[in-house]
Amino acid sequence: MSLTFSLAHLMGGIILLCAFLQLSQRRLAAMVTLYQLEALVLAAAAFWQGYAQHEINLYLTGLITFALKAMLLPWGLREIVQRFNMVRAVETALPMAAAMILGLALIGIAVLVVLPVTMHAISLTREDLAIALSVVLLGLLLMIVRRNALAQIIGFLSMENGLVLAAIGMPGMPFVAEFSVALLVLLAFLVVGVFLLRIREHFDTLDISGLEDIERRGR
Amino acid sequence: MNFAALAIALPFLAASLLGLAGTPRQGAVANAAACAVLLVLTLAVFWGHGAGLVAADPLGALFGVLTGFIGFTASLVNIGYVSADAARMPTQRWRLYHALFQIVLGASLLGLYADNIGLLWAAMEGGTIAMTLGVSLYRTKRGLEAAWKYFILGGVGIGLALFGTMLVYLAAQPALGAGFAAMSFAALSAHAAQMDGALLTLAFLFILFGYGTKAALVPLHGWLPDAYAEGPAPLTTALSGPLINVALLAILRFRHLLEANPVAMRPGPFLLSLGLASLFLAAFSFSRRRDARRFFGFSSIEQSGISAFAFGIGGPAAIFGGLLHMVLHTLLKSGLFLALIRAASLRGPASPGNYTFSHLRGLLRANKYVAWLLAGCIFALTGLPPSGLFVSEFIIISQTIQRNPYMSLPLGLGLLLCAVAILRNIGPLLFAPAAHEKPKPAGRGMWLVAAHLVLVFLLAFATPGPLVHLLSRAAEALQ
Amino acid sequence: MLGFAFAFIATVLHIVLCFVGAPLVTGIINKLRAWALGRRGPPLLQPYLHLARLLRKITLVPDTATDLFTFWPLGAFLALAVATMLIPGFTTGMLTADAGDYVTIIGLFALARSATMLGGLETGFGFGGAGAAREALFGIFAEGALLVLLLAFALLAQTTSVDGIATAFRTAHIGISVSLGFALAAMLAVALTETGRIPTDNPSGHLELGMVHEAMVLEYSGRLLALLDYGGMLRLLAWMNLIGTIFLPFGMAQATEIFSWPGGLALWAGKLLVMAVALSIFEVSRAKMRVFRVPEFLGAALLLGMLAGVFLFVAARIGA
Amino acid sequence: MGNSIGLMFGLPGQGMHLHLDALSLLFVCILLPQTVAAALAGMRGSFTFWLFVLGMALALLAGDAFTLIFGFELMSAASWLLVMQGDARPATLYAGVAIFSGACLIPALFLPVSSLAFVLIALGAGAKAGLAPLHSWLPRAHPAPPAGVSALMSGGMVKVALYVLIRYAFVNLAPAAQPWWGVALVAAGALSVLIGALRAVLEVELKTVLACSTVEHVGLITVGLGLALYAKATGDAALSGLALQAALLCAVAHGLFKPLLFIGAGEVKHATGTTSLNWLGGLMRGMPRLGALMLLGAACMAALPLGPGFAPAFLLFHAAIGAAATGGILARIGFSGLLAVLGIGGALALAAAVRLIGLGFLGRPRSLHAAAAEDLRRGPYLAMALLGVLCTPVALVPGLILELLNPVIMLLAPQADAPPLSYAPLTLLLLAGLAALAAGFVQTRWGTRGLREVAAWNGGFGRPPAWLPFGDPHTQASATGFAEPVMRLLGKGLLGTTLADPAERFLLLPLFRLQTRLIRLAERVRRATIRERLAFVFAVLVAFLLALGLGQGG
Repeated sequence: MSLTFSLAHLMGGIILLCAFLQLSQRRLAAMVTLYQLEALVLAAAAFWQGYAQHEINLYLTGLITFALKAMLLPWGLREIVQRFNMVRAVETALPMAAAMILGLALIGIAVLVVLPVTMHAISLTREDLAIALSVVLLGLLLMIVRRNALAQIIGFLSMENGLVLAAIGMPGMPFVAEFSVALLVLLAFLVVGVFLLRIREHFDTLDISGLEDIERRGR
Repeated sequence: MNFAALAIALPFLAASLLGLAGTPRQGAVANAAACAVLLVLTLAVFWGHGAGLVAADPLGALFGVLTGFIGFTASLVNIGYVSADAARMPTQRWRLYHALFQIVLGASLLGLYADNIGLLWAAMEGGTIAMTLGVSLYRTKRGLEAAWKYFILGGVGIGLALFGTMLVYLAAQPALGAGFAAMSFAALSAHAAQMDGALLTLAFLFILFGYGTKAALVPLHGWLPDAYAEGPAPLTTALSGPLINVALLAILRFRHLLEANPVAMRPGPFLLSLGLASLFLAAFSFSRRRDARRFFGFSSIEQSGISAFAFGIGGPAAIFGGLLHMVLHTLLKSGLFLALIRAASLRGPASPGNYTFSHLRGLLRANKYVAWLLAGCIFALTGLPPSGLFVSEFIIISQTIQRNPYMSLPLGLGLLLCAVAILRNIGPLLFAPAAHEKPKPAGRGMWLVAAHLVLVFLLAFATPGPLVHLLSRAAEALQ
Repeated sequence: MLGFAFAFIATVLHIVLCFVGAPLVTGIINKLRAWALGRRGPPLLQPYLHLARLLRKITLVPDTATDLFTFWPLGAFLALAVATMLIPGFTTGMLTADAGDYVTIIGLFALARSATMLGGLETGFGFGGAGAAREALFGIFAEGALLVLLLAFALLAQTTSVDGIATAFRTAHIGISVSLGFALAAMLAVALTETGRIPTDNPSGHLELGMVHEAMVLEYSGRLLALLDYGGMLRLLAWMNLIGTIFLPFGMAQATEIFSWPGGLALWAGKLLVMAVALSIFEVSRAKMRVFRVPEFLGAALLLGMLAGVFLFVAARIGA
Repeated sequence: MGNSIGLMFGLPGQGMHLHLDALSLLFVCILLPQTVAAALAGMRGSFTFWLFVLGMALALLAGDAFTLIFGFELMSAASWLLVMQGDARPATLYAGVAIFSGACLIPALFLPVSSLAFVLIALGAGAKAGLAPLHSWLPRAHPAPPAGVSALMSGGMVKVALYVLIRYAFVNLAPAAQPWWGVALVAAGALSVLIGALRAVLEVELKTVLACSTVEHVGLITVGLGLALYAKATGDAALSGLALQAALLCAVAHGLFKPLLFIGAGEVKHATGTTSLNWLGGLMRGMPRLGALMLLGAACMAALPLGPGFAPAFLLFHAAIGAAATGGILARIGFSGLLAVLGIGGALALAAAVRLIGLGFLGRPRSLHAAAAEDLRRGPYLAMALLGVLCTPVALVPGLILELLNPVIMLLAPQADAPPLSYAPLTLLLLAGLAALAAGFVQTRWGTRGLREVAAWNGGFGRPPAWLPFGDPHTQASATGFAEPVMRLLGKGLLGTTLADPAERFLLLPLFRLQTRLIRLAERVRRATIRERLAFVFAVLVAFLLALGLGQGG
């Protein structure tokens, strides 16, 4: 149990670190790389949990995560970055330092909230849950502090990673949830791809300040 | 026979067929036929509610019938809409449109009938994605913008809801152990007292934020007005009511787990604050709206806030009021949008952008039946008698006073402001002097709107005994 | 039975005396005023001659007036006549005592005033309208003051009928109090306004712009003017009676005791004469006010009336 | 007389309950003639009108809170629609006030018997009845719809609101009654009297004048109710009886003459196309029947002796004097102030009535339309005649009517014991008849008969030129001019130079500004970008999480 615990904890820590570092990146390519790393570790975590819990489901989850999130999505995202020529830095809405301080505060909140309420749960779940919540919150924060549509999507995907991390920590959670997660990611990718193309068609940029048309003319 | 599963399967089946073949008009007719069958099936669910993952309880079955009915009426009006608007989009996209129509229905029914919190979540997700695609269907600049908003905000909401769902599952571990049992509503309700209260509270928070996004409670409402305004009207407006209901029912059911758990925090304050925020934001957002569909989007936010408020008050009577309010409002709002579509088509194509109040004003000259029906629907939204909403709002207010008197003040004030803001628009809509125009025929669908209005009236004031029984049983079970 | 008969006779006597004597009172006042100004003045019976002359004249109706033109003087006259019948003169306990509530009397005066105002508006020319507007303005303050005064009387006498007030003031030991002094001052101010005397209006003035009462009756002639003029005389007498009854109730007769009548009658005549003298001296010694000063005058009366009520309370407290 | 009926229609599972007792019967009786009159006056074909009547009837006959609110709000909603069809501008304000009163009443019906419940009832019913300072909608909204509806709104709807006030203040909340309830009502009523009467003198539109006069009469009724409530709480039997008599009789009288006047105003509008007193004049010539009926109504409005309006005013003055005789120095000063206000209000009402008749119906026409007006149509004539005939018993035998009101008074204040009425209109009539006989005798004995029509003397000014058939309209007093002295001395002091109602200036305007500010805030929220919206969600989520964490930690 000790090894299970420490390995899972380590992987969770890496994922959290990736999510946190994404906040500090100005360039999309670096964010995608971090995301890929995050997904890879997540897949590994899923395999490890599957091994530890003897759950065949979790191997499947790990496989899906590896194939879709660690391979297909980053590839697609890089394609988009290339095609739209977005290698340069994206605009941030908040100073980097402030964003990172906020991120730290969020992690603090997540720990503050989760640890007392999971007194009765198994300790593995407990740690995992705190990390997962932190990742979810950091993903949200990333969506808020970046003005670029693609960066928002990366934040969104990072958030999903947090969810999956939580899901694989749940002992014996039926297949439904993981399946849904995969489905969501797949569909999200489709939708996002379509969207980005269309947004490009209409707005010539992926800076979403172009997407604030309705608001300006108070309709 | 498991009619519930059948009723869920049918729309998805129909969606795959409609998505592949047919001209727009054929698609619309086939869509209507599928909806008619669906209505019958949803009725049949009362006699075959299924078991296992898909097991409709009476409340779900009731809202299922509502969904079926609204789908049916919307599909009928949709025929006219498609015929008039067929040239605006390529055939391919009309097929997608009809497929989305069915998927939204199917997802709503799945959310209502599923006795599994995971399936419920999946249904919400499916509904979200279908709606997102629906909103962007016209591919206008604003449509895209609205769809993007829908996608981002809805996606975040869905994510939070999933997190909450997982936490509920975790909280149920001490009582139910691993496996499907810990995800079934029936089992969860039965063992709510033994669940991990603290974790359950945390879970509820995420559930509230997740499904609250779908129910468009302030501050999670950002997607709704634009989505209403920019998509094809029958899909994004008339059919959004059932999806909102699914979300509200989900919140209600999870709320019950908290109430039944001795350790968990009371969910009341969370629901009350979101409900009141919705009410007040809507009240002050009404007055500067130029687009009617956006306007009624805010009205949906308001009504959802009222229901959430009722759930926050708690107690069987208030929940009864909240449920009744949902039933009545869904019927009314869909009727309103059907009338609105017809009203807009009296003045040209019923596509987005043609729903501004300045475009519709002086409707009495175009067609008095349409004008009066539309005005009747709008009026009924305010909850003044003889509107049916009066009854549900009365119940909610009276319960508020008995259980939490100080909350009745902001509730009353919010309702007052909303009602006044809504009423303000009726005058110009009906009587404003418009340019000379020939009266046009009302169109065939108007009796449907009238049927909606009459139903709202009858269900409220002469509520059939079985319905009262059903709702009060459900309210007692979920108090 | 005998009491009733006496009361009946007393009532009839009061009514007849008032109706017959009203022009005489006006004549006396006119004479006194002239004397005070050092003139000879018209004969005492001049008002009778004036009325008789008017009665014999043809009555002219302006072509712009409506059919109700003849109705207003009659209405004003009737209201004033009834008020005169209700206010006791030389005796208390008349048959009309029960109907003679102070509020009713105020109402009757208001009725007369409104009929006159409508008569002024009837022809639709500027003077009538201006007169009516001013009259309406004066009435507003006068009525408030009268009601407030009633409070003071009602508190002292425990009744609101004029007859009752007179009886109470005569029999009970009220004494001379500050509040009654205030009340008297207020009452006099209202009475001067209501009867159209200096300083609020000039009964003998004929400068159109300054007129109030006369402006309203400008278009009337013949028997209609006679009615209006006679009504004015009745009003003056009625007000003198009212003030006399409330503030100088000593020596009033009892209707059921026939032997008290002569004294009552004599004293009544004396009181009227004293009031007439006071009025004429006051009138010649004061100038007419500007129209918009009048409400201030009446507003002061209103406040005096309120003070009377309040002081009454204070006095009662101190006395107790 | 306690008859209840349950209906299978209404609140789910409970239905509605109707209940009839003396009080509801009285108000139904007040409502009935004006409904018939309004129907006769041309409203019988309107569905909304009957809905309006139904709402009022339900509110009066309500046996439970749901029925009461249902009827009340139905009445508001239907009348809102009718107002909007007439004039959309005041409709929104009207709707706001109507819903406000509903929002105050619903809590009040469910709260335990307490002063708070009374305050809410007073606010709700007062707002609907047009009680100051919540009255400023009334002069805007009541004139807007067709005359029949205006009639019913002024004569009936405000009575329904007062009925609710009476029902709760005197019956349902009686155990908790406090003297200050009455004092509060008296204060509000006195304020209404003053403002209503003053504005009635200053307004130019005929229907607005009538609406302002409604505010005044509502004030009179409320003063009566307040005095009765005060007396009931302090245990003064005579005063409570007297004040209740005054209030109820005033309600009866007002329910008869105000619809009459409003229907008449509608006919004026029909015949001349305007209701502005500045464009009317001389209508008595073209419309003698209407003029006579309006004269009757105006006499009632001014509370002149021998009219139906005098007996209630008489009783009210007596009640106010009675109240001033009790209590301490503050009560004394307050109630003598009340008397002054009542007196001034009465005289202002008189001025308003004189102005209405004198400028609208007498004198010369101020426009060709007024000159060419034709007399009453059949339906309105019947309606007005009906109301006029019903006024007669109230005017001439008020004692009898008070006898009929006795069961209601017993219901409201069981210990009430009013002294007999000392106002005897029949005696006055007899005396007036005698005086008239005498005058007639003098006239026939010594006078000259006959009238001769001549050009008006007009202080010696010349005749108008031929192209002005009725002379120059500007040479006669206008409605504004007639009101000018009052305006100068009272209007400016109380209403300010703009003549805006103080309630609008101090109550509505700040509220409106606040609303605008909040709307701007809401628009700012709505204009938020996607990021900002996410940030809202995020912030609230974090706040809730923190609340949760701290709550569970503590």
